[in-house]
Amino acid sequence: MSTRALKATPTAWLIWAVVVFFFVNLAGVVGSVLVSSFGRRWFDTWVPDGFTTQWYGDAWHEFGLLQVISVTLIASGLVVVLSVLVGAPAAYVLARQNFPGKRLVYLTFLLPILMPPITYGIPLATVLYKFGFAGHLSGVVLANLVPSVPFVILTMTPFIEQVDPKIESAARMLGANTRAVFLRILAPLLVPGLLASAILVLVRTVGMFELTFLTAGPDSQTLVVALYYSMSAAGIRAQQSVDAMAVMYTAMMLVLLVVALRFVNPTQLVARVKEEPE
Amino acid sequence: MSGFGQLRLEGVGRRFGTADALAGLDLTIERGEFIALLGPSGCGKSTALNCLAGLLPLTAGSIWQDDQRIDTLPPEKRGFGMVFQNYALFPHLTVRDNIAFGLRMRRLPKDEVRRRTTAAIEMVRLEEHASKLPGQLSGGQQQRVAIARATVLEPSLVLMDEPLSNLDAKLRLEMRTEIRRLHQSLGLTTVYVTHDQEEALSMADRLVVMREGRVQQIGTPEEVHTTPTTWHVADFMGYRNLLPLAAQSVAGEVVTVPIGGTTIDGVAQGTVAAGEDVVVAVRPEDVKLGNEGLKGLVEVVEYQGRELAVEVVLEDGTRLHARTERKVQAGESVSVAIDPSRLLVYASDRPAAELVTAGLAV
Amino acid sequence: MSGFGQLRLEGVGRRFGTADALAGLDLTIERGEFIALLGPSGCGKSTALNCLAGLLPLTAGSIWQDDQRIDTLPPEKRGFGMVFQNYALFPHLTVRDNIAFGLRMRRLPKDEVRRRTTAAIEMVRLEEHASKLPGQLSGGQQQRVAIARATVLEPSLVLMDEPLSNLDAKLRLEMRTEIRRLHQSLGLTTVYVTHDQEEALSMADRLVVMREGRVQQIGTPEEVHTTPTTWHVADFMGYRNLLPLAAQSVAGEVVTVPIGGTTIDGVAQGTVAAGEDVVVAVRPEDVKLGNEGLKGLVEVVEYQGRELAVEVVLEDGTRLHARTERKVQAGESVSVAIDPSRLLVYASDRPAAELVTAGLAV
Amino acid sequence: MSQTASWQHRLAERGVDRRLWLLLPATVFVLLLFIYPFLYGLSLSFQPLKGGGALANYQKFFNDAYQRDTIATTLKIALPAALLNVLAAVPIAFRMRGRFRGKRLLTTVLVVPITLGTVLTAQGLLNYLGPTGWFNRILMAVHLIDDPIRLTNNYWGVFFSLIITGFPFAFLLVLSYLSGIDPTLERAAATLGASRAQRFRRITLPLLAPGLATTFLLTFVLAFSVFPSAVLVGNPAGSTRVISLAAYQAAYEQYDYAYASAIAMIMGVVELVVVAIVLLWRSRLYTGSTGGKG
Amino acid sequence: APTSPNQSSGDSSGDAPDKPSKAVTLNILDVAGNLQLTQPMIDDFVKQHSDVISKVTYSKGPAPELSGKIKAQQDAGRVDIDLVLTGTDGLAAGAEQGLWMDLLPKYADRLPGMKDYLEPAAKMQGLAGNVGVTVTYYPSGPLLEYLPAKVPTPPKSAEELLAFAKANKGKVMYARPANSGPGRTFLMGLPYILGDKDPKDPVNGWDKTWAYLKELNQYVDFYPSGTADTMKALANGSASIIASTTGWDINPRVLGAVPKEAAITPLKGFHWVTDAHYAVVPKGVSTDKQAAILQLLQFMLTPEQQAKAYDKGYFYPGPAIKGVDLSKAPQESQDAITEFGRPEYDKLIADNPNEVPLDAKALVAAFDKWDREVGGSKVKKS
Ligand SMILES: Nc1ncnc2c1ncn2[C@@H]1O[C@H](COP(=O)(O)OP(=O)(O)OP(=O)(O)O)[C@@H](O)[C@H]1O
Ligand SMILES: Nc1ncnc2c1ncn2[C@@H]1O[C@H](COP(=O)(O)OP(=O)(O)OP(=O)(O)O)[C@@H](O)[C@H]1O
Ligand SMILES: [Mg+2]
Ligand SMILES: [Mg+2]
Repeated sequence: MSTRALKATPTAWLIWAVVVFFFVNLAGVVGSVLVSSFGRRWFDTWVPDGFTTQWYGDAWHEFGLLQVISVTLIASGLVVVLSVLVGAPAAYVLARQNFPGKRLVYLTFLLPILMPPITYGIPLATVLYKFGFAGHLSGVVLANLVPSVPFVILTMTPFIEQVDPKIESAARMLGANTRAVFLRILAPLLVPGLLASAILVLVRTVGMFELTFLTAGPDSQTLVVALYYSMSAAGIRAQQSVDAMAVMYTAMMLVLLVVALRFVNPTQLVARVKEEPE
Repeated sequence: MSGFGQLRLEGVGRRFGTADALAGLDLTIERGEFIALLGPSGCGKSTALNCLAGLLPLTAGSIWQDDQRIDTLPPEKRGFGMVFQNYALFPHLTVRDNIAFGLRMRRLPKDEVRRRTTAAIEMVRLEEHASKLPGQLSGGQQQRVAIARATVLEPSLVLMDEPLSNLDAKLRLEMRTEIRRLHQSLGLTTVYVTHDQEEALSMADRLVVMREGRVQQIGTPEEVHTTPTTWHVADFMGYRNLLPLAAQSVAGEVVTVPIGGTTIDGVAQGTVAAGEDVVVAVRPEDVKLGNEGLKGLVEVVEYQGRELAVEVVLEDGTRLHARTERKVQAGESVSVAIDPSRLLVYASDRPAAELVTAGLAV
Repeated sequence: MSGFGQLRLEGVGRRFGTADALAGLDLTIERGEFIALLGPSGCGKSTALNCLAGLLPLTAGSIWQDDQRIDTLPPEKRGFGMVFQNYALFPHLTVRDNIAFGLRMRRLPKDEVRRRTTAAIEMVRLEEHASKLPGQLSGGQQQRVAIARATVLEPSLVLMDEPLSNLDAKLRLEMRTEIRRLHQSLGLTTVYVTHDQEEALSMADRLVVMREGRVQQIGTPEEVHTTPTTWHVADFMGYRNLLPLAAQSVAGEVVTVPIGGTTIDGVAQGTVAAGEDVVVAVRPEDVKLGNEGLKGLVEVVEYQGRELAVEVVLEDGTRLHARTERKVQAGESVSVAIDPSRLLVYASDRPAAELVTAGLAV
Repeated sequence: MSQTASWQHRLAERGVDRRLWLLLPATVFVLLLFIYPFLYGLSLSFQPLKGGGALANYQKFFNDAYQRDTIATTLKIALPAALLNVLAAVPIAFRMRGRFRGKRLLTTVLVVPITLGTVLTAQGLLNYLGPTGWFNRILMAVHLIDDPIRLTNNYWGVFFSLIITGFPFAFLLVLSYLSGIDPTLERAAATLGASRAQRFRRITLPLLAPGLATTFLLTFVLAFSVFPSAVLVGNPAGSTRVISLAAYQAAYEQYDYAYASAIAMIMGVVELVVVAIVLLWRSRLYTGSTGGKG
Repeated sequence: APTSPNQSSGDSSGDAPDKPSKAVTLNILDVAGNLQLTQPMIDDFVKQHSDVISKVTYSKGPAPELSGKIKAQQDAGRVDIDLVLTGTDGLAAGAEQGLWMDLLPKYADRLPGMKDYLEPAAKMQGLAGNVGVTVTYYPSGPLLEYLPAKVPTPPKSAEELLAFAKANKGKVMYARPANSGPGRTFLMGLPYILGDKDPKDPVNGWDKTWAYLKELNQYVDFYPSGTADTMKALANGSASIIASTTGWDINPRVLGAVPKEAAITPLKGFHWVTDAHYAVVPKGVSTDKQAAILQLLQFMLTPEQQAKAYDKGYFYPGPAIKGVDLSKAPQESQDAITEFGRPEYDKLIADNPNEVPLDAKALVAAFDKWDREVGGSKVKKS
């Protein structure tokens, strides 16, 4: 069997050319930041004058990044898991069933995504402070769940629609309760979807500045708060140190992503199930 | 929930939009019975099975297991097994895991799961394919996985939706025997949907013949086979010769009808009055080619293994399907005879003209 | 690409991983032929069809259409029609649109598309369901859509993978006739996969019997039915009685074998030598219950409509399947007779012990 | 008994059964943590800081061309960006089906930009596309241009950043949706004479469409609320003065939360209009099993 | 619900005792980059007075969202930020919403250091009303920064700057004032340089300034969204002259973001538009913590501690009180300033008048007007 990528039509060439162009420029974008973050000083030249890791060290100490990164990882991990746990069942119902009031429910789940945090961030933080959640990790997690749960619902719905309901019926007939149907049947079939929406939520959570800032306590700051601070706080900061922070942020996300993709490849599953003969 | 005395369906119905896929189904299933649901494509067999399984909520009626109402229970609480018409195998699990799934759900010990799974795989002859995924199986292999998956649990009630439709004759016979054996040895109760009358006749204790969502006849294989209650059932049960005629005279059960320029006698099924429109039903096997009887010409001959399927056109243009071991040829002129006791006469429920367009032979 | 003289498959093979699903298939299909592929579940029928359609790339051999090599062409360039075993209906299109799909692809005028689609819908009796989606159809209805979708195009070659497996007997008979009619009136060439020998026998001009990916026999229905070339084919063709025996003496074509304490004669298929292990094949229909012949006891009786399927145990323990119209009962002692010309004797390709475990009757 | 039964039957016909309980956690969650704060924000928007009737904030917004124009500005950025992201993702994802060597690597690499985050993207764009960045340097080195071209601190800077951050999302989602479609269907279409393009248009695309709609929505929503990049790589006073910037300024520069809420509400409503159109379209599509998963 | 270990405990009303009943933990939030200057002072205090403050947790965040966070906490009755270090913007935002506790004049006697403010720092303290305590101060700008190699004769007046811009299109650059200290200092400084009617009234009193900026705008390509971008543009040569301040002049050169050779020049007739950082205490902080904070603040206002505010020229000079010589600063700090500092600053600071910046409302109005009329006009142009 020949590999498909080689059997290229003109459109294929065009598409691959666009992809390559995209990547070359992307590499430029990322590379320039990376290089700059290690640059001692970089003026009007192709590469910096000298190289140093000083910016990383500075940022690391200034923000106590060890703590910040671990908080970020824990918080975003929790948000991902919880939002999938809460969101997926709801997505399931919305995908499978027509019931009176479905549109209203759908709208309710859409709103948190549509509404900028400005509208609800402060009152939300107030509520969370009132019940003693804010100021800790739990507050950060709960606040971030507000846009995340709907995100999971929205992304998962089409995936669930794709799964033949007969498969579920079969599982039920074999004595699987709802939980088992989810865990043993739907989850494996939905791996690509779960992964996609989990990554989506992860990225949003790690990058969600506003809600996190409003609900975080001194020991529950996340990386993005530090990053935004370094970028926009009054005062002077070398460009390179912001670059270094951004690189660390990206590196962390990258590790998470690569770990995620190590375990599941978004397209592997169905390809395994239904072989594409070409 | 395993083991019950009887299962009662009372006026069970299921509606899709405005169309009744199933209506007013009353049926009592005794423990240990083997019931076959039979009927033309789209008549509601799968719907009935799905309602029984709890996969389709009823839109009318109720289902009782002894004194307990079960139509409100979710499928996994009913403890029934089911073989789906399109198999519905778990695409991400191997054959072995598909079959073991139900056992695992019951949290049986690992050893037992392995043992019973292996036995089931052997039963359906898939030893070599045990670690394939369903997408890598042939149609018949998939169907066998579905059978093994449902029966390995030895559920109190097994529902099977055309479980053998993709198997070849030999394997089908074997699987039939296997299913009956399981049914008997495990004391299962089985509801079996099939489109194959022979299968239904040979396997079931009782048949339920359906048409357009409604039950037409319930009875033992012999009853249904020899005395269908309506001509629709007769039609379905292989009475390929259905003739819209008018009863000439009625004497007790014996009805005389005109055909091929002469008259023949038949047995009235239900009340038939002289002069009324009737539908006459007879099987091709009961139309004997011989030297006396109705005269006609052989028109179509089809080789069917041991026998020939023959179409004979009588002098008045009536076509009769017959089967014979005699090597006749198209164009030959023959005589056909019909045993009066095998000629069933039904009061017609529609004007003759309509019946003709409905495809009844003339 | 429509219309061709002949289609040649030369050594066509398809391998999945290390297993050959199809190997060395040589077959020449003449224009206008109706070929049936027959064989047990998993023998490679669908694989062969998919290779022919261009849906599975070959791993060996080539396919020629007259002088053009076509196994490298993509399916849409071959212009063949196909009915898939699992239907493969487009879930987002209504019945009507599914059927019209191919016509639209050919950019036929709207009117013609409508006309032909409507005709096809009528042919498969789905008028009432024309605007349903496939998910709302019963199994048999889906199958009929698949048939209509493939045949409405009147392609030069139609490939059908068990197209009638989900239909009831009556409808199946009608659809058979319909398919043959289409085949003939449109001058199509048809390759038809079925597991149903009767279907194959009654529809096809030639049968291709397969086993484990390889062709066993190619011949007319009559050839295959009356003189299977191997006992495997015999097995598949309904010779339910397969007995591993030893040839006692051979005289020309006549072979004498010991059975039930005495001996009977049969016809050698291929070369058989005295003293060798043989497999003896006979159909249940050819085992006649009468008053003379081999003595035995009726053990199992199965009602099968007009006839009974009976299992008779001879005095030496040999089991014979028979069919009879006589109302025998289990436990009755009977005699059975076998016409020597219907008793086929094959040289055995395996030791007797193995055959016994392979499930042959003893 | 029969009363409850017929009741249940009626419910069954309309699709109400116990599965609806699965909605509960999410619903409760959203009601508790979102609806109340949201209503608070909504009511705040009707309580203008400087008085003048409940709708004063809204009037203020719509009477001020400088503010009002932000809607158009935002749509002008968000719609093309979201559309491009989705449209570009489809052919690439389509090419990525099936098996070939290096597929996994390519997928991973295509998805990697997700991790970049707004800040790195912005910094990178400024560095790379800036007047003395590599991009301009290369173009000048090969004498394609004489003076650096401006690609940052304007519309294009924001647009590029939306592509970089949005495309991987779109790609990942589209690829996953695509993987759920049974390839047999395409094969069936092929035997019916459909060419590659026709199979794509008539079979794959319609089955993919609900997923595309969702993907578009998500990328659109992300693009519509673009904020940091509008400031960092855009021209926040001018061509990239997006509506969220207006809301931000009201809230955090002028400390007029009521006005900010009002702007944010307007923002939500505009989004909702787009979303409703897309959803309406989606609801007319076929959204059922696509065969790929059983 | 979990309870916070950092949550303010005890009563927040009533008078603060002299000393907390037991050592407290302080949560300090910095939204102005002030910790760079003051964290050593605070750490020093904790070291010396662990009976008052046992531990400090620092967090940093951007200023704008600050008031939202405090407001949320106060609405919920759980304030867990005890001390905020902020610039004028955060200070004003919180003051307007009444988030800050009045420290003055109630506790003035506990903060004797405040009497020693430099005169301009004292003026800056005036902006803080009763709520904030000035902790660091610098005269800021406006200054122009350039590379002598590229600009041998820098403009000395507003007119010359305009002429230079005209002659070198796109080479004069200042960041969007709302996002940039030097940008806003330039904006606020112009009315003095141009002799506008009312330098404190951007809407009605800045006719010349707006006209000037609009004219200058014709020769400006774009306004970056942060000072860092202008520094970078200067460094890589895409800009020749940018707006700057004392701190933004020295510190980036220390950090290597701008070549060491870069020079500065004021425009003729300029007034310093000063800047300062403040410490404020949100309402709701317990009296114990108030007591600790007061002690801490007084500690920070001593000359030894204030000397640390020289830093590396970050907020040059930095100290808010009189008589704090560079020689008292840590050695590192002295070295950096000796190398990168400018002797002419002493004279410039001594010779030019000081002005407090616009108050929050006027500043917002100025930003708004700038956005609409100067920055925003770019849309129509391109
Ligand atoms: N979801 C649905 N929406 C609308 N109609 C439906 C739906 N499901 C089934 N039907 C219709 O209900 C009728 C009964 O369907 P059912 O599947 O029970 O038939 P069946 O007897 O099993 O037929 P077959 O032997 O062909 O499988 C059919 O006409 C079918 O078209
Ligand atoms: N993708 C695959 N990977 C591995 N094995 C496969 C694959 N597809 C088919 N096979 C195997 O190839 C053999 C032939 O399959 P095929 O589908 O051709 O059988 P078939 O004759 O059509 O059977 P049936 O009558 O049951 O449909 C089977 O044993 C099957 O398990
Ligand atoms: Mg069915
Ligand atoms: Mg097959």
